[in-house]
Amino acid sequence: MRPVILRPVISSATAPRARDRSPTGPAPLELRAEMYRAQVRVRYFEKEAYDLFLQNLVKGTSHLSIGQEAIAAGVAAALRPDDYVFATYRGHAHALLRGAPMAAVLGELLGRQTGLMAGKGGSMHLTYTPNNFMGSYAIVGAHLTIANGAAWSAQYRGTDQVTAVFFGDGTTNIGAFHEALNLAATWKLPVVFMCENNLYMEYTPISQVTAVPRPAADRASAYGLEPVVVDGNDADVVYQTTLEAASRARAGEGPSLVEAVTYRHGGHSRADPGKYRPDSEVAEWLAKDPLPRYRERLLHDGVESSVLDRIEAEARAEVDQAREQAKAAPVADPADVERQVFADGGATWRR
Amino acid sequence: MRPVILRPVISSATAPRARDRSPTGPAPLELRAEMYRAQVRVRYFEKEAYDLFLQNLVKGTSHLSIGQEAIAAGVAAALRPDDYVFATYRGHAHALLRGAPMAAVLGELLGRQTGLMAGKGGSMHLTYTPNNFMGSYAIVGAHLTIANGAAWSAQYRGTDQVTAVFFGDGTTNIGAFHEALNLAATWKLPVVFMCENNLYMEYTPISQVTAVPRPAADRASAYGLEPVVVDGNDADVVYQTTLEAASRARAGEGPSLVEAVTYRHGGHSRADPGKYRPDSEVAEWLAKDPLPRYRERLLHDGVESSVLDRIEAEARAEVDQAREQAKAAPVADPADVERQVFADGGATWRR
Amino acid sequence: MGQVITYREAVAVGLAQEMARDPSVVMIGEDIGAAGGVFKATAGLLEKFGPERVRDTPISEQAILGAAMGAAMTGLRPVAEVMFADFVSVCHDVIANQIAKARYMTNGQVALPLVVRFGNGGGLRFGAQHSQSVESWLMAVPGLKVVVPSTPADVVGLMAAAVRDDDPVMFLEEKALYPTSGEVPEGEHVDQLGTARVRRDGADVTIVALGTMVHRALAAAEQLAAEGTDCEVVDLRSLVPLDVSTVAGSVRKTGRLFTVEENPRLCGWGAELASIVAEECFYDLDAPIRRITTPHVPLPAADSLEDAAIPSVERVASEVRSGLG
Amino acid sequence: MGQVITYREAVAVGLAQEMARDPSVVMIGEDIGAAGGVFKATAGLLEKFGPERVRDTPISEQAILGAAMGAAMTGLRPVAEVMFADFVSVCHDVIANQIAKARYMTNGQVALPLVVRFGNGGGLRFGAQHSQSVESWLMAVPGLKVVVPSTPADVVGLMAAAVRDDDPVMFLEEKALYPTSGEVPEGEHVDQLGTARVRRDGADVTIVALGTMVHRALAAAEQLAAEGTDCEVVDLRSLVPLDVSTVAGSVRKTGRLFTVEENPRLCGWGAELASIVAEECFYDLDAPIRRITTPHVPLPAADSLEDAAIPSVERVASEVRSGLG
Ligand SMILES: Cc1ncc(C[n+]2csc(CCOP(=O)(O)OP(=O)(O)O)c2C)c(N)n1
Ligand SMILES: Cc1ncc(C[n+]2csc(CCOP(=O)(O)OP(=O)(O)O)c2C)c(N)n1
Ligand SMILES: [Mg+2]
Ligand SMILES: [Mg+2]
Repeated sequence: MRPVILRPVISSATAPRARDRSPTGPAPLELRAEMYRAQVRVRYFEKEAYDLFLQNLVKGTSHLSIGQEAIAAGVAAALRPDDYVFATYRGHAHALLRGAPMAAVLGELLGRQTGLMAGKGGSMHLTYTPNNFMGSYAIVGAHLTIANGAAWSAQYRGTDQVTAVFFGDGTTNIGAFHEALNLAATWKLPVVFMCENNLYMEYTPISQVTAVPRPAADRASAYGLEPVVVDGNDADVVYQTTLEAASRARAGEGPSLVEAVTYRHGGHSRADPGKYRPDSEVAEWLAKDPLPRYRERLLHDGVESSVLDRIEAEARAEVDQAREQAKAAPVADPADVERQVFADGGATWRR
Repeated sequence: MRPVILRPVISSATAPRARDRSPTGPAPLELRAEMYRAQVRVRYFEKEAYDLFLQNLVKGTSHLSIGQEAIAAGVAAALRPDDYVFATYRGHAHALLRGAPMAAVLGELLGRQTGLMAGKGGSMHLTYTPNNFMGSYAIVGAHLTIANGAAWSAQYRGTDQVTAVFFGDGTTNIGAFHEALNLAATWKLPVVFMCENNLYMEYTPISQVTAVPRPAADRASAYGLEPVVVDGNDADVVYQTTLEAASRARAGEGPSLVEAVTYRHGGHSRADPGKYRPDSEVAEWLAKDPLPRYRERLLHDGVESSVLDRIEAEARAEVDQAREQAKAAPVADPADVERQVFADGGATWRR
Repeated sequence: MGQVITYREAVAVGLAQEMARDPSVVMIGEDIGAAGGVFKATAGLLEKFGPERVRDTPISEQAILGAAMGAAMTGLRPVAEVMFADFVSVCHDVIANQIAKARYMTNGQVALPLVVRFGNGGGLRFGAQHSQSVESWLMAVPGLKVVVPSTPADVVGLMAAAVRDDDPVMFLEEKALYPTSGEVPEGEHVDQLGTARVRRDGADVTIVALGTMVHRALAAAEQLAAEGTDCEVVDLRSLVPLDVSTVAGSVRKTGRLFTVEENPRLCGWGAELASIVAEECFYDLDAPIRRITTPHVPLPAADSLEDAAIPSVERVASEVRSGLG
Repeated sequence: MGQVITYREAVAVGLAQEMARDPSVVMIGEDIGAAGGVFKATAGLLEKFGPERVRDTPISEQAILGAAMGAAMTGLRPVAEVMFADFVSVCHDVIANQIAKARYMTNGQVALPLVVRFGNGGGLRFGAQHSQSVESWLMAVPGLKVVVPSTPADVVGLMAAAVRDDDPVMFLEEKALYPTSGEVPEGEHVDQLGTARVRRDGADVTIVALGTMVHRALAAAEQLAAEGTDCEVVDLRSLVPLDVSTVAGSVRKTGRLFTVEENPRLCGWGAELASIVAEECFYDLDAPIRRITTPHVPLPAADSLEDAAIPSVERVASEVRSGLG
């Protein structure tokens, strides 16, 4: 195979570009290598975040997606730069793959002035509007309705932008999910609802609290949608599924609801060792780790190992550099507390 | 046929009694005559309420169910006296058929001291706990979750009481519906969710705002339930369906979701002439009016017309008497404004 | 010389003015289009601006508010209707946790130029779940602007200001005022958010009121004038921004403050204003500040009860009288 | 002589005491059972009382609160958990429109003996959607009782009182206090709702605080004592019922009132209390009442920002100092 041409690492351009994609066919090898890069970058970043937490440098909470990277990579690769993306508190991956600068994301976790939102949002609220990464939301379900709004706006403005929105299996049981899906389907909004089904809400297995076995797919027909369940640990499958859903959305055919089954290797949040899960289940899913699996496949499909090694080394270097930048940055500026409540930049509520 | 023995009219006993029912078979003729009585009582009551509104004696809003009486009658006949019932603002029928004294219901509409809640609730909040009529609720959807609570309580206390909850087609699109159905199905709560599908939310046809053609039934599978659609203008069918659903619930087999299709003859509420509906549609449904239809059927099945005439006369007399009582009652007592906020009977929030 | 129209009509006039000017203004809500709104306040707008701009929705307030938020974040200026203000509770999360906080949390990355319209307040005998005055609930949430017009002219002018504002504005239309009428200015009319208006000059007492209560305060002031008490009546118009300087200016003159609130007693805007004035005009006050409010109860339905609960002209007058005495 | 336990442990102790006594007490919430609660405040209760009485739910707060309400109406005494208090917004309707109003609307036909537990307040760097102090939102709703304990003993005693109360009690557990410890009385402990506690006697100044802020007010009082200012610190403990007489008694003695609130500024309980005192103790006050609050902003996440936003010991001390000067 011809060597994959790698793009510069730290830039918003690291989100794989639309022109790399054919509308329906499988991803070209170059793009798949970029999907590998995406997964590696997220994995290294999340491990770094965990280490920094152990050093007590991450002050608030954080929710890692180690084990779930394939979904993030597949969706990111399938979207266009002008599409909108909405994520949850478990959103580091999605922010990074939408081009949010890594040092700024880490800086936000560390409460630094250089943080993506100058420290005002924190790990759960990463937002990077330069690339239409429209935010991470920490109240389960709400952002599905907000994602609809971006899609409505695109529909009204007559663009063919698509909105992708990530959420967990546990989110399928809250009212906002239902309201969002019904409105999106009724109005044929261009939304890809991407359920990251990692089998657990916080500590409770989703199967214990859900009336149907497939929390998202078994709800699809309630909105006139097709049930779609895919292997969330396979970036190629996620990519392909998203691409199809997005192109249907662009064509005015309305939303899709995709259930991508995956697993988080760690606990729900920083404080959680995840001990409520049977060892055998954890072992089974560790064996399905998307990263080594994808690496193997790329090698098999003809990517040279040196290319993948280089991707890993670059990701390592990127994370190291981001960490050092973030750690060196000044803490968030208390003067910011009373800034940006209102559009005039301030917080003044009286005259 | 043998003459139907009629019970006294104005008493909580007018709710048809459990012992009149066989657990699965069709309703005996005596009970069916009582279902006719139920429909007539509601119809006459609602017409009276409308007349009083035209005389400007009903001060607030009110939502009539003229045309929808068969659902109320069928469900009421299928329930046991110790079952729980929850209704909406369109709940006069359900309150009456659960034995709320008619003069007190009218008194409540007229804002009298003798009103069912001494004037504090109004038309939209009828409640009669002596017979486990647990209230009428005016925020769309909320009471489905509350009905679950009564069912949970029965389940915990180990009684086999069933909870029936009425709601409209429009209610199937709000978040609380989804949350309630999922919890009820997951916990196998003894609830009969009875959707009175009258084809419209307030003024908008349900089909314009719903992703599926059957607003309730097409959602059933999202909770692992069977889709059930019945003719809501046929009391016998509603009775039979409710009886089955209730007996499954009593047996610990969980909730049912029933969509009973019907039509309101008038507008959504007192202020609404209902002009947004095509004349042909209204005509079609007026032809399906449950009352004459049921009367015909009973005559055909052997009830003598004198019996039905008498039922009508008694209902007429009951309504006339209730009206006179209500009109003669003193207006609600302003001293009640600061009563019954708290369990000590008062409204004191300070020491 | 303007036209005399109803408060109800003024809503559509204000919206039409802005929609004609700016195609990014879109409307969303239950029954707002074909039906012209449950309160008929949006009558004619569907016909004028078409179904793409006046969108009827399912009964799903979270979806409505979420859609408005997402649209505002991506270039539109949505005007969402919540119908009865009481329903703010079913979409409180979208309003209080999302819309109010997004600009702040993102350090200004997103703007939320949207308006939420509510049918606010009592007087219609609709009972506890359809009669609430929720302005103080909204005032308590940092990040929201809160407006309550009391006249048709203010409806038009403040609506225009709200639509043009780059922050989320909660626009509370007083249900009891829909049938009232008044003159509106000729031509385009744009008012300013955060400005109170002195509706009646007076030397002895300051009465601050909002929405429906402004008219009762004015009527009470007439009664009191006949008895020799000269009341200044301030129409607050906006809770955020709050025009403290107009109120404080009046109190410095009169030395006495009464607030008239339709909302239940605890933690209302009256408490906020009284606390501010008690602190900042401490040495100007000649008597304790009195808050005249609905008692801290849910609103009852019957007319005789609702009338007893909400401050009446008589109660305002008598409280002022006894506060002076 | 009691045992020393954490505030976190006190929650389970209080609940266990009541559940052992009364089989109609049941618990409902997300992850409260097998996981022992997201804050580990309900650890051990599932094991003690079984899955019928400690029920894990789906993520659906409306369903949780609705279930609690329906159960309370039909003979149980449910204790529902909302987890982070910010999530009150997703079930605001059930709490504010249903639970709070049902007794009133039915003229006493139904009773709502239920408790809603919330993890309240900031200090954990959780950002704007997981750090709010919502006690004033709840206080603004007629029909709710609102309790905020500041010590492990109060957690146990007020929890018992809340569970036994026949009205809906909003029980706000301060997240920042979970790891703090203190002594709890031996044996059954039942406190009384609606009673404030003077935590420190003083002659010069009254400082009224709630929850986490009580400890900061006490620390500030120590600093001020060293400077010769003798502060009385009142722990309000309950917002509804509100113990006005204890506060007013203290103010009549000191002539000066400061309130310390973690919630954002506008329409907080401090405004309510200040208004009451400004009216009822008008002639006792020697200086303006000062409210020390978080500014009217969403809470930021970073530690340096959150610490700057929420009243600190230093800020309380310096505001009291400047308020005296
Ligand atoms: C409305 C609401 N309820 C509860 C929570 C607390 N909470 C945060 S994450 C979470 C679990 C969500 O599970 P899921 O949707 O499967 O997402 P995952 O964390 O597994 O990615 C819960 C219950 C919340 N944030 N919002
Ligand atoms: C949360 C909420 N949103 C809106 C309303 C206003 N509203 C009252 S009745 C109604 C229509 C309900 O339609 P449906 O459920 O079909 O019941 P129907 O009135 O037809 O019996 C609406 C929108 C409300 N009461 N509550
Ligand atoms: Mg999950
Ligand atoms: Mg309907």
